Amino acid sequence: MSLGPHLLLAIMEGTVSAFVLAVTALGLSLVFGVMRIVNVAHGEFFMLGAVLAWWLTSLVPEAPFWGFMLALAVAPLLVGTIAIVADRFVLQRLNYQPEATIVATIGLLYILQQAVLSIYGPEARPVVAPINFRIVLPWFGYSGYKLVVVGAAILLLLAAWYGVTRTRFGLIMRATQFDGEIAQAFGIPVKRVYAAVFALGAMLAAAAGVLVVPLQQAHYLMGLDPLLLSFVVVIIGGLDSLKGTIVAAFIIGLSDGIISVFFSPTLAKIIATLAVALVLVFRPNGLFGGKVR
Amino acid sequence: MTLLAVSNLARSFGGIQAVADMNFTLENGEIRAIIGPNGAGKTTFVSMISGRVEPSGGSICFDDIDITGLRSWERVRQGIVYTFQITSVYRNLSCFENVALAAQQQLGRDLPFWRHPPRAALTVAVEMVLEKVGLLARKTELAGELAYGHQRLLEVAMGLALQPRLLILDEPTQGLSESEIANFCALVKEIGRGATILLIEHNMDVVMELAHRITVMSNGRLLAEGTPAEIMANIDVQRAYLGT
Amino acid sequence: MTPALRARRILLLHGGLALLLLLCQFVLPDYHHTNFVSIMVLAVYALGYNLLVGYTGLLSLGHAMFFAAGLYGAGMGVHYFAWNPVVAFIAGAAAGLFLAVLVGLVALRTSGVAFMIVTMMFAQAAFLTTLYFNDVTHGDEGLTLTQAARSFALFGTVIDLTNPAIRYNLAWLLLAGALAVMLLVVLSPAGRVLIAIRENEERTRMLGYDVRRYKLAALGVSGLLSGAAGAAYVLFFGYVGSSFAAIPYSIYPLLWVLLGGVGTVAGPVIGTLLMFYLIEIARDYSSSYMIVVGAILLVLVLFFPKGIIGSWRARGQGWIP
Amino acid sequence: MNQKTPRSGAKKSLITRRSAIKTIGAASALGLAPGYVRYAQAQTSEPLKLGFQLHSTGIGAAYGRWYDRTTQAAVKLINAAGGIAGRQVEIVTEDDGTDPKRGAEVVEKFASQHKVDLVFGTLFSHVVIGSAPRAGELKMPYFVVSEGYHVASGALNRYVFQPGITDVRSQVSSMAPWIAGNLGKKVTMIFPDYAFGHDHRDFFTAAIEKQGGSIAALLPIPPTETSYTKYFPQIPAETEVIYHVMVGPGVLTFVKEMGEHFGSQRPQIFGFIDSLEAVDLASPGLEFLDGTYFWEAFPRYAGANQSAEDKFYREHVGVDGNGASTADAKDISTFSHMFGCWETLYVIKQAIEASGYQGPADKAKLIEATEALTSFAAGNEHPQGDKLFDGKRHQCYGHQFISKVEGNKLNVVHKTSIEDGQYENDTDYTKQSL
Repeated sequence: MSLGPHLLLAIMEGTVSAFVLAVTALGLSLVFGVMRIVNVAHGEFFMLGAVLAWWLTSLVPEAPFWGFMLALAVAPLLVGTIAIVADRFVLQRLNYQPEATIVATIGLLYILQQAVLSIYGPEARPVVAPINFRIVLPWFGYSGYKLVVVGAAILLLLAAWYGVTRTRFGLIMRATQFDGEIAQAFGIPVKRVYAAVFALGAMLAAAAGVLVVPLQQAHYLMGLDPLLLSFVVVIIGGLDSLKGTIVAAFIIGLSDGIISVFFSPTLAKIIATLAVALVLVFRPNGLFGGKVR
Repeated sequence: MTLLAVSNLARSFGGIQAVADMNFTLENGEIRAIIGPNGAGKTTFVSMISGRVEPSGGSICFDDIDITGLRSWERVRQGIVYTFQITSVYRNLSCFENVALAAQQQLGRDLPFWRHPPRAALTVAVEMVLEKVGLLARKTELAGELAYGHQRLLEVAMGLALQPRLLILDEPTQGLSESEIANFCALVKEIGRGATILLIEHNMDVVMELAHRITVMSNGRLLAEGTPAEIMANIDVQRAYLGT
Repeated sequence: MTPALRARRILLLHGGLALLLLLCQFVLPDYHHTNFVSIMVLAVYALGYNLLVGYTGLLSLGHAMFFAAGLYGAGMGVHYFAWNPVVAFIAGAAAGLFLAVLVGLVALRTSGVAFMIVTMMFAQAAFLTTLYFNDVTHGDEGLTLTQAARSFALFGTVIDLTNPAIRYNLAWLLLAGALAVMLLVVLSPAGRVLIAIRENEERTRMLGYDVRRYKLAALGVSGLLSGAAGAAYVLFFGYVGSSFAAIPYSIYPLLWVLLGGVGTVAGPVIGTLLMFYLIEIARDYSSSYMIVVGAILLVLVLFFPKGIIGSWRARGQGWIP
Repeated sequence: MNQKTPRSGAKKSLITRRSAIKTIGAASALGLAPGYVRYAQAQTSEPLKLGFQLHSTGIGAAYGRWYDRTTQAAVKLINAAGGIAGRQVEIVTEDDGTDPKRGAEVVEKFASQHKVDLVFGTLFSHVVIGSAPRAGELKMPYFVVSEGYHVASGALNRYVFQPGITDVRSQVSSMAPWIAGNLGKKVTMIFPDYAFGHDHRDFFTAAIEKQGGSIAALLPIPPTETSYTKYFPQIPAETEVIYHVMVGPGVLTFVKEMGEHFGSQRPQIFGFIDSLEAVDLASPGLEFLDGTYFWEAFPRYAGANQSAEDKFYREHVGVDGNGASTADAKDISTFSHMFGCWETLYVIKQAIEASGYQGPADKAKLIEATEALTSFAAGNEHPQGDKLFDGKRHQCYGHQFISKVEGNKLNVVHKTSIEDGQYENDTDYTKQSL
């Protein structure tokens, strides 16, 4: 394939993964931004979304479209509930102490993953796309559902942006993010805000998992990759910058496709991982983040 | 003889000028107090001297050597010792261990970093300092379990064990009772015989009792400097404190 | 308590633990005999990890790279250059030290959560590197060392690392040595400084200590012990593959250390032993036995943050190092 | 403590022992196999314990489930027919988590805790390679069902055998003549960027060049990849055949995305069924595969001219004519690999009976007897077909199949000869000491 179409495809692919990544990483970024904790189990919420989508669509095998809509509505709610339980019984008890929370969420990661293994099994199972068509370009064909994913991700991101900047909850959230103690003094129920933010972050990951499952299969080990990529995005984008997160998702998503055109993909991953570590060391606020508060 | 000479020292945080254009000298053997309203930049200023905060401009000379580029721990080795405004002892370690950490540093200063001073010398040094501040009887107690006044004394003991040439005390009497303050003043005077002392203090009685000279800061700048009597008479100082 | 009494008690506790492990070889059934070799080697890894997290206060999530450096350093030396196992062991330990210092020079600019993530990223890069250089590492398939390559002559006697008794006693020697190193470090003035860094880094810096250098030294020794454990592992068991460099092998030492007691010398040994058998028992009940790892992590961090030895120390046994 | 057997194992052996008494009686009445009669007096009533190293968890779990079913079916048959050398067979299963470290521990556990007579069943190469040194040290016969080239390459040791499934080098080499003759000579290979994929890369490249073909491009895919579309543009336009072999949870995505990319304007496509083991060909998105070709070791769909042994095998394992579980048509087997367990058990039976093996002291005899085997005839014991066995390499060689996807089914279009898969190497395990 000549370079033009090749790049076009790389950009299309990059765009799709960028949007999925943006939704997933936004969850991680919100949780970090407001609660100052790193949720290592974030990828498992993504995986739970995908696995629950499989289960929910299998309840209505005769109507895949409605099954999928059901999954899109219900799976994030279920995952959000799990997150609230985890917040109440684990994170709150730890007083959100950053390092203890990382250890606890590692524990959570294993518990969720292994619970899925014992209930759902080790197989990778497919889910039918709700809308399935193939776009034919002169040089290659493309999955129509991927465009649906982009559309849905845009809606989710807009909703999240509106929620954070334009609603009362968003205002409360930002106040809590700015300073938890002061927010408490002003009568903001910080604990409940934290629970809600943690659930919201998990729901975003789960929604991304549901959207992706017709492209990938639901599998109990699928959480690791989105977790690492979300870390990368959040670090590059700045640890508490929503805008940075989205910009970084695009950089990572697009460059991933384009770099692997020129380099061995494994080498590209090594370089990218090291680069991210160096960014965190030398530009701890990300490439686009603001100054230290 | 001048021990410390600061010229044009400045520091800003995110557009706010915490310290601007400070010129300042300190004579050997002097006890100097820095006073000023809250937010005057006193702590930022001494933090730059101790190396905890990097200046955005200006230079610091200690004993005729430019130390602007030295890091905080290197300055400690030069003899600039800082005691914290908020008590900062090792709460989970005993008094002895707290002071030993300081004494061990002082005694082993010239050894390579994996070698350490002999244990006996260390014990002697630690007990001498604890004796001086009156904590020898409590040497096995955990620092975190001491009364607040004792913690402040321990803090000073750690500074002393480093055998400072310049000891910076950041609001040392805050939170102490009247009788504790009196003891403390006696201790500082005693230390002042062997070291130069730079003191940030709000309690004017303490300042008047201890300081040879007083520097007044306001809005990150030097407002006035002089003997206690001169400062008391200075109209600018009164305005700064009362507000205009 | 006088220093002499404390010293005696410390010797009694740790010497007793070591002696117990030494004597176990005469009563353990074969299967557990070999398990104990594995446990003692992994305990050395845990000890190395604990020096960093327990005594310096730096939580690493990437120690698998140092363990793997030891595995590959020794394993590839034997496999490709037919090194004497003693040389290979030293090379493996040195590889752990070298990588730790290299990583430390960059990663120690951060602390806390950032340090955790930076080390995790470095370890992930190291894992991918073992896959990328497939032609020499054989990636996930890994390399095996022949039985012949794993024996050597020392003062005229042939030492065969595949012989169970020799292997057990060498593993014990390594663990006893690592325990001694840990006690020496922890009870030395340098150890006092490391603890001071863990307790209050800024205060320690303001006492005139070059904190970065101490941290780097701690990370170096930690890498050295981890590398030595990796080297011993490959020499004793004859296999190295990229799975040893993967994320779980960074999580395990955290688990062992948390269970036994963060910042205690004996804790990691106890933690490794218990965790090994907890997983072993869990396997008999469910194929999702790794859930035990998650559950124990949660329980430890929520209800039992001091771990076994740490909780004992907190009950008036302050002499325990 | 040593004699502890797993709970399920103890229960199982009770049942089998009871049924064994019946069969032993019947067998001696008929004066069955001469080997049996010869050892009938000498042998103890102790069952023969086989350690089954199983991928119950980890990435190999989907294969593991079917390896287990196949093994249980074969053992049931063997026991019903009088066991091995008159002794009932008891299977002791241990999960290795598809992890090489655990694999070695499991071998250890078999040897010293369960005191098994031999170990068999491992599939994933890294587990085999991780476990083999331990097996060698313990002098534990280790029969793997992995299709990796590690046995025949000489990398392992004298105690490791692979007598039930052809190695990947032979499989790959035997594909080249047909591909070059029927699909095209310019091949682009898509393979996972780790050892398993590299075996395909190296051996197929050599084999296709021998046929006068050439490699147009090599596309290694990193093992952590979840999306593949971005790699497809790297397939050169002059490519006549795409050769793909992927494993792991991402395979379905891979095939789907390839379909979306090419649509109907595609080159010829040839894949290894490894990509779709345990996957339903009627899964959404796989329509695109219609008209493409696959290597199969053992045809998943029983064709019109199904052999009697194929029928027998399916019946006992519980697999229908479409390669799915008879209990659940959506539960697809790993048909091209799992037969290896069945056949390996019968090879073990043959070797034990030929060696006069009575207990662990006779392990050397067992190894030598296995090395002395030369061929296996097709039949109920070897339903996949006849095979040659190379005692020096410890490896068997059988026929391979090429099938075309037509209407969500695989129809065999070609069966290779054993000679197609021959290659040269100088491995000789018999030179190693025992």
